[in-house]
Order: sequence, then structure tokens, then C-alpha cells
Amino acid sequence: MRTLFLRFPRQARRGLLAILTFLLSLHAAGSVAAELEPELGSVETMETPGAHWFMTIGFMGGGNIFDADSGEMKGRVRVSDYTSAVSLDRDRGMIYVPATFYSRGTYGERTDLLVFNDVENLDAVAEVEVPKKLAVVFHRAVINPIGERFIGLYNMTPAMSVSIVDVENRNFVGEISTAGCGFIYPLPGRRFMQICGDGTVQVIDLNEDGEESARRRSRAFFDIDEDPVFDLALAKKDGWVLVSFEGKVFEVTVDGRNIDVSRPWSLVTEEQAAEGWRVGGDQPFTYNDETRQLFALMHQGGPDTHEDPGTEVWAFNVDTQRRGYRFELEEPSGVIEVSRDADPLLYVGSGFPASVQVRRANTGRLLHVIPETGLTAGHIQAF
Amino acid sequence: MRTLFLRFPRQARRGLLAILTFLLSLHAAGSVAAELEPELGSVETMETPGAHWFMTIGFMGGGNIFDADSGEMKGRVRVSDYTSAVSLDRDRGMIYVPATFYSRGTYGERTDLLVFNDVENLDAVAEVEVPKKLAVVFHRAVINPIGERFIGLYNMTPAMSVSIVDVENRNFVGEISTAGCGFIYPLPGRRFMQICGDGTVQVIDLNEDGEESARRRSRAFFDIDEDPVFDLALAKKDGWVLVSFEGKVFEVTVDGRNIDVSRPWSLVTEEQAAEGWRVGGDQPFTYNDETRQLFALMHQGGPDTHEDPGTEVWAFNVDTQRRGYRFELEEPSGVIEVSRDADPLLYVGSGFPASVQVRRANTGRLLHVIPETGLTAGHIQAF
Amino acid sequence: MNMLNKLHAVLWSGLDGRITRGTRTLAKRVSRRGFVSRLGTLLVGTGALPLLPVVRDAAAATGIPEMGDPQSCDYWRYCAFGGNLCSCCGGTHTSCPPGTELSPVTWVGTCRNPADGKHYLISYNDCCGKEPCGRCYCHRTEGDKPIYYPSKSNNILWCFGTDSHAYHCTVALVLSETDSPG
Amino acid sequence: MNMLNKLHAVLWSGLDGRITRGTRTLAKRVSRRGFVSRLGTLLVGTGALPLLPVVRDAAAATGIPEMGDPQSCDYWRYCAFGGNLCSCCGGTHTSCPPGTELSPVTWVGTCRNPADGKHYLISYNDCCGKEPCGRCYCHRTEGDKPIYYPSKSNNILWCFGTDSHAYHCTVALVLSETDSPG
Repeated sequence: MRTLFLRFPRQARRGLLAILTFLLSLHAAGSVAAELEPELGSVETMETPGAHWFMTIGFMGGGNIFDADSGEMKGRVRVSDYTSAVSLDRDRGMIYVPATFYSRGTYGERTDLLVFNDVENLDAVAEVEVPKKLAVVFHRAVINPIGERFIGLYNMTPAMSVSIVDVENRNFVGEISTAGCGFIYPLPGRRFMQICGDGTVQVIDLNEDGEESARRRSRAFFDIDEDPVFDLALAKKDGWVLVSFEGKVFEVTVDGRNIDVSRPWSLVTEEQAAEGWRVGGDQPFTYNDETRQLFALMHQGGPDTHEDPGTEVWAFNVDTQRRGYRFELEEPSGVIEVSRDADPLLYVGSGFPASVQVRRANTGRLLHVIPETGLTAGHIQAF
Repeated sequence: MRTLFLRFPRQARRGLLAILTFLLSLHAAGSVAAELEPELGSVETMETPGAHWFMTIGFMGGGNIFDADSGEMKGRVRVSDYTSAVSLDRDRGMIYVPATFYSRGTYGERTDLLVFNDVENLDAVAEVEVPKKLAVVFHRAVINPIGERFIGLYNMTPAMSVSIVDVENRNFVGEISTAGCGFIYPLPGRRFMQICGDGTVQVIDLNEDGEESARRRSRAFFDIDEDPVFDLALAKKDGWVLVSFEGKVFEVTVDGRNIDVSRPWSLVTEEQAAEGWRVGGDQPFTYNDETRQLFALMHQGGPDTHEDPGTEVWAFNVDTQRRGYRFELEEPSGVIEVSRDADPLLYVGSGFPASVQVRRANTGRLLHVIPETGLTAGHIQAF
Repeated sequence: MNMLNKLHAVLWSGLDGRITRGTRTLAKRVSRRGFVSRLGTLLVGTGALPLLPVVRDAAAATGIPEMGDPQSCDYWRYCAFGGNLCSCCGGTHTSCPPGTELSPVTWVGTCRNPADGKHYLISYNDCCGKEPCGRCYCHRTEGDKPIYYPSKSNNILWCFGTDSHAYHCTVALVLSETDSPG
Repeated sequence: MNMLNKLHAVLWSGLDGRITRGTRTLAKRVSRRGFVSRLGTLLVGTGALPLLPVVRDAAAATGIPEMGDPQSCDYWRYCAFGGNLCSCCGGTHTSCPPGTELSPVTWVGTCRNPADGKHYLISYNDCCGKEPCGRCYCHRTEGDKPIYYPSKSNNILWCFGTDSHAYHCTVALVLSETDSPG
């Protein structure tokens, strides 16, 4: 048997040529006119993600990073089967990935980590072990930065808590019990908000060591049984926008020790509500604070259809509290996301295999479709 | 917030009831008329697989075990991302699974194992570490029993070798270099066959300690460039049936020290060959030695289409060397398998998500379709 | 006809006429907010439909009257179900498949039994420790709440208190009768 | 129209007319005998088609004349390709995506360059260490041999000599000119 393996030491051109000569001398399939310099493979690096980059995460394709302007995939950050979101740190050039691994795939010894991937090489450069409590909920807000130096990780065992990691010193700081309240929605300073089952939000402050220094609750402004807010909150400069199953919009503003919850307005008119229009999906709405535009996936359905995909996209201005455009989707979509910059793009995911529509957010105009963003639409995380 | 977690110690009925009472007292949603004994969950066990059972392995659904008579799934044996076949040991009540794991999913420390799963509980009861060389080729013959006590595991680094595991003593015995020859096709006694790139087959004998005691080659009977045999061989009592890309059928019979290769016959007539009919697929043919029937997926195509799926199934008798029935498939299929018993069922896999057609092998008549056997058809392994 | 229905129709058209019933459950998206599906349970919706026209015996240990097919997402106990039906995976609607572990911590739903018109508190216990079974995906959101209210949320992998939190499938146990839909 | 074509048509019909070209490669089954696909590369065939009508610059370091789109399975260098095109995954047809490792051991094919009519020996190097990219799946079997003849088999994951043998995608390097298709 003629063996024909190419073995060349990485980047060692000379070695390759030596072997290649050997190889070609063995190659019985034809005489060879080898004048050519053989090509050497290489490995790309990645630039810092731009404002129009996003990552898809879902069934397969988890961690694939795209540039929505060019439509090209830029690379893939490694995630675990249980990772549902990552945190991009442009200043440090890192992507932090919460990850759970078993020594035997689905069984054996469990290890929970925050993995530090450098943006340039999209490779793991450090990891910090954290308590084996990372929440297995498919949600964007299981990881977020808190202040300049800390990362919060949402735990559920099912007791709820938050693990704090110091990304400067790369160590686990401690765990904060947050019974009754979930997620990590960062606020200016070393502070984050949570949503609580009793109809309030909770704000927790960290001191400069990453330990809890203060905690307070808002007034109760929703009823978990009557009309709960979605667990997805939308970032604004000094707080978060919340939307209820029935489409009520609350603005939560945190100013010093004060937690202000605005009077709600509604995404749907009484007439639209009567027609059954409501918000729904896996990632059912998104918000750009620069343009103050909120985009929601809308469908017609009854109570408990808060996870049904949208047949239309409706765009709102949260200052005027009025709807701008609406458009119908070819296929229902459960996933919508908008970039965070002043000239935003809107991303609508659907399909099996999944693709992402890239649209001009101001007009809803379709720019292009990025195919094969994952097997199912999963979630889209704007960078 | 009202917490409502049910925590009951496994099988501890009393504990459950105590907690349940607590829970019900908390359950604000309505008063409760609790006279009922609450149901307790349980865990099934599995019987020894019957002659009409099979396992699907492929993208997702890997390791799902079905009873083709009832159409029901019976359980799932855990496999690794790199497992492509298992070995069922009815006598010991074990399913042996070759598995490769990384400590960080796709990176980190690599561990290669033969995992012993007991059939009754479909759970890992032991593992034997083997050299980190397990072949990553998606093929049935990467694992097979050799004699009563040994399991052979096919390695590729890309150097080819076979690791031997003693399943009685549960230890790694050693590694046998098999340069130029691949796979493990067991023969009566402690003996296995391999297919070699030089157009021969190789037979290796083990002694009672699992070490190589003899090795010999057949005459060269095919040409790797002109018309290679597929790497899939079909078991007969005293040897193996091989099929070439062009549809030539060879019977290899091993008798003592003698390796006899029969004169080939052809699956296609000259007329059919002129029409472009040829064998193809991922698992393109199968054979039942009790009825001496060979089943092939056939399509019309040119050279190098040996992996194209079949549009028809053709059934042959290897004694008469003539075709029995043929039938057309609704959708092309690349995967066919037949049970090993005297009243065989034929399995044809296709679709995305995949399903398996269960047919009476003697007639080709469709009995039923088992849906959701995996995401892609993958392979079907008859038990 | 939505996308998944279309997909289903294309994939299985003509193969077996009986496989078309139940397609309406396909409209339910692949979920637990995509997590179960992410891990492989995307063999969407209608599930492994019964091959034989037998009425499965769903007689409960509790002795309550029963009707319906536990391999169908429409079965009454599944009103707040999210995941793969264990009855399609080598288990039953009350038992885990071999080699998996019954999670002792669950979420609950309140479902109406059509056989007696009464409401029952149902515990949805995940069976854990293997990859998703991938069959009979069923997602219903009656009374489902957001994740920050876990006891009523089916968007959580409920493999707590088990050796591994890998999700395989889910059973539906009757805990008690209850007066009203909670 | 085969099943995958149908699937494709259903899934993407109407979304973007430009996405229909290249569908004929769909007829190629998900393979490396299903292994690459098993690991996740089943986003079948046609691949991530170019969004913009630009002709990509495939100028080789070798200086040989080039034509064709390295993001298309039809590109001449891919005549014995099996896997995901790295050019759709954050790499190019000659470079691995960030954070993956170029396998030093490969299988080879002999492909005809339409720009000069000459045949070239092509090395297919897998880029390793991450899960499959899942885009631009391309499987061609010109000159492909069975697995027991590894150097000419694309049914093997060629991540040898790398830190991890997880398969991500594949590049196609020109090694030399050769006189005839081997």
C-alpha cells in the first residue's frame, strides 16, 4: 500500500517541502511537474467585534459570530452544551463564557467555569472555577458585567444566587444569595437589577471587592398571576425597560438609592387586544436606547401564548409611546434583536436550519439574509 | 414569593407526602381536595434486545434503541460524540461503547475508553481506558468481539492498529499494529479479518491471552484504483461478503489457515451497468446469512458516486446470484440494514428528521415507519 | 401552514398516512426557550406517533379515570409540559427510561382530566443523565410563568438533585386533585 | 427534486431569491459517511451563499491563475472535499478560522483548474479543536477511496497531530502541479 500522508510541522516550511518531495516521489498517479511553491495553510485572527456584529447561540451553531454588514461569519467562540450567553469585554479583548462540563459528556464529574477567550485568537486563555450551580435556563441575562471588574453569573439549584468573578485578578469572589429574584441586569456603577416573583425588582450593589454592600426592592408593580413581566429586560442608560405578557411597558430607572417604576403604557391598543394581538417568542422583543425604538414580535393568540412566535414585527418609539411601522414575516419568528448603536440594524431569526434577516431598524427594510446561522434560530446576542 | 419546589428523596414516599402537604398548604391557587395517593415516578429497566431490535446512531439520536416489531423506542445507550458503533454482548448482558471525551467538550485533556453498559439498566457500570487512538471514522466495524472474551477497537492516528480489551477481566490487553489494513471483522474462534489497501484481506489470530499469534494475507483480488471493495463487509458463518464500487460480489471464506476468495459475480447486468445502475450510500448494502439474501441501495450515476443514496432497493440471493425483487423508494436513502434472524426485517433509513421504514425482508412489504429515529438517518445497527 | 408544519409535510408526505395526525402541536415552537431543543430535542412537535391503532393503557396508579394517549402531546396531563415525552423514549408517562434518573425537584401545572372533568395538580419530573431522547417533543404553556418564578416555569431544565443535570425526557405525575386551575 | 432540495425550497422559499443558486450541490448527502454531519454539520449542501455579488479574490499564494468562488462547493479545488468550507466559517480557502488548529496530516485530491486547464494536487487540511462550523457543507467524492485506504478517503476526520481532534472545517491547499488526474 502506498501511504501518502502529509506531515508538516506547523509553519515549518522547510520540513513541509522535504516531506512533500518524498510524497511526490511516491505519488504514483502521474509524473509531476513541480515548479510551484506549495501553499501553506494559516490561521486567521479576529478583530474586535463591531457594533453590527452578533453571535448566534442555540441548537448547533452555538457561538458563531457574524458581521451583519458583510454577512460573513467571523469565527466561533467555544461554548459548552449548557452555555446560553457570553459577555464581550472590548476593553480587555475578552469573551467570557460560562460553561459546564461533565467528564463523560453527560455524566461523570461536573466542572463549572468562567472561561476567558481572547477575542483576537478566539481561544481559551484562562478559566476560573465557580460553584457547580450555573443555571440551566436558556437566557441572555445569566451572565453580565457588574462594574468595570466583575462578572456576575446566575445560579439556580433551584435556589437562586449570583456568583461573582473578578476578571482583573481572574478569581472567584463569592456568591450572593438572591432568593426569589432572578438574572443579572447591570446598572451604572457596581450594581445590578433582578426581577422578582413577588412583582418587584431588586437592586444589589457591590463594594470594590465584589461583595454585596446594599440591596433594596422596588414597589410591587406587577402580579405574577395576573400579568407577569417577561424575564427579558431591555437596557436603557439608567435602568431597564420591562414588558408584560399583555404588552404593558414599564421603565425602571435607578437613581442613587431610588428605584423608580414608570406608569405603564401598552404595545397594543384596546382594539388590537380585542383582535388577540400580543407579544410572544423565545426572544420576543428588543430595544435600542440610542434611537429609543422598541421592536416586538407580535402574533394573534390567547392567554398563555407568550412563547408563540410572531407573525409580524411592530416597531415602537418609547418616548412617544406610539407605533411606527409594522410588517409581516414570511415565516413566524420567535427571535428578534437590534444592534446597540445609533444607526441600528434589526436581526430576525427563523427557519430550520436557521437564518437571520438583517434589516435597517429605522425602516424595517430587508438588507440581506444570512443563511446557516444555526440549526434552529436559538438566540441572537448583539455585541 | 411563594416557592413551590417539590423535593422528595428518591423512593421515599413518606418524605414526599410530608413535603407535598407543605406544598399543598402553600398552593394558593385554589383549595385542595387531596384524597389521592400521589403518583411516584419510577425508572424502567430494559429486557435483552431481541432479534428485531436495532440501534440508530448518527447526528443526534445516537444510541437510541428500537424494537422494530412494536415500533417502540426501548431506551438509549450513552455514546460519545465520536462513537460510531457499539457491541452487544447478550451473554454478559452488556453493551460495550468505545468513547472519546475531552475535559472541556472539544478541547482539554482527552480520554479514550471502552465503557461497559449493563443492558438491564442501560447505565455505565465499568470502563477500561485504552490508548488515545480510537479511529474517528463513522463505521460499524470500529468495534467487534473477537472470540468469547475480547473486544477489538480500531485505531487510526493515522497509523492503523487494533486495541484489544478483555471484557471478562475488564482490562486493556494490548495493541496490534495493522499497517495498511483497516477494521475488525470477526471470524469464528479468536480471529478477525481486515481489508487492506493493496487489494487483499488480512486475517489475524489471537492467542488465549488476547495477543497476536498469527497473521496472513489473502491473494490480491481487487485493485484500489480500478474497482475497490467498499469498506463495509457482510457477515457469513465462515467469512465475509465484500462488494466493490462497481457491484462485484466476493465471498471470503476462512478455513483453518486458508483464505479463500470466490470468483466474483455482479449485482448489475451489463445492461443495467450501461444504464448507470450502481450501489451507493453511507451504509449501502446489508446481508442476512440465514436466508442468504443481500439487499443493496441502487441509484443511477457515474463513477465516484459510491456514496450517493439509493433510489431503489434491490434484493439478491447470493446462492443463485440472482436478483429477487426491487422497489422504488419515495425518498432516496443511504442507509439499509437487515436483522440477522431467519425471519428477517429490513430497515431503510431516510429523512431529516430521520425515520426508519420497517419492511418484511422476504417480500419488501412495508410494515410500518418508525418516526424520529434521529435527526439524520445516520447508521442503523441491527442487534 | 407554518414552517414546521410545512417541513413535516414535506418530510413525511406519503410515507405513512397515519403519521399526519397530531400535526397541530407542531405550531408549538421548539422551546424551554430553546434550551431543550438546543441540546437536541428538535425533532419537532408531533412526536413519535403510535404505529399501531391501539389505545394505550394510561390507567394511573392513583386509580383516577383516564383517557387519551400518553404518547401524544394532547394528553391531558401535559397541559404545562415542556420537553420530550418519556413514553416515547423507553419509559412511560410516569416512569423514566432505563438508566436515567428521576429528578426529585419539579415544576407543576394544573390540568383538567377530561375523563372526570376534575382538575389535578401535575408534577413534571425530568428524567436526567443522558442526552435528550429527541422524540415526541411537546411544549405547552398553560399557566407557564417567567423563569424568575421557577416553580411555574417550564423553561428551566429541572434536573436538580440528580447526579447529572443532562436532560433526557419528562414524566407527568398526578399529585392531587385540586379545585380550580391554578 | 430530492428530499433535501425540497426541504431547502420550503425553508428558504421567498426569503431571498439569490439564495437559490447552488442548490444542486444539495443532492450530495450529508457525509464523511455521516460523521461530520453527526457532529453537527448538517446544514446541508448549498452552504452560506454569498450575500453580495462580489467575485471573491481567490488568488493563490502560488500565483496560479484562479477563477471561482471559494465559498461555493463548486470551486475547483474542492473536487474531493468533504466537510465545511472554512471560507464560510471565519477563515478562507487556505486559512483556518481564529482559534482552530491546522491539521498537519491530510488527504489529497487531484483537481483540474478551469483557469489554466492544468491538474493540481490538493491537500485538504482540517481545521480542528472546535465544534463543526456547520456552514457551507460540501461533499464531493471524485477519486474518493474506502476508509482502509486513508490517504484518499474523505470519510475520516483528519484532525491528527493537533491538540484536539474535534472537527471544525477544511481548507484546500495547492501542493503542486500534476500531469494527470490521480
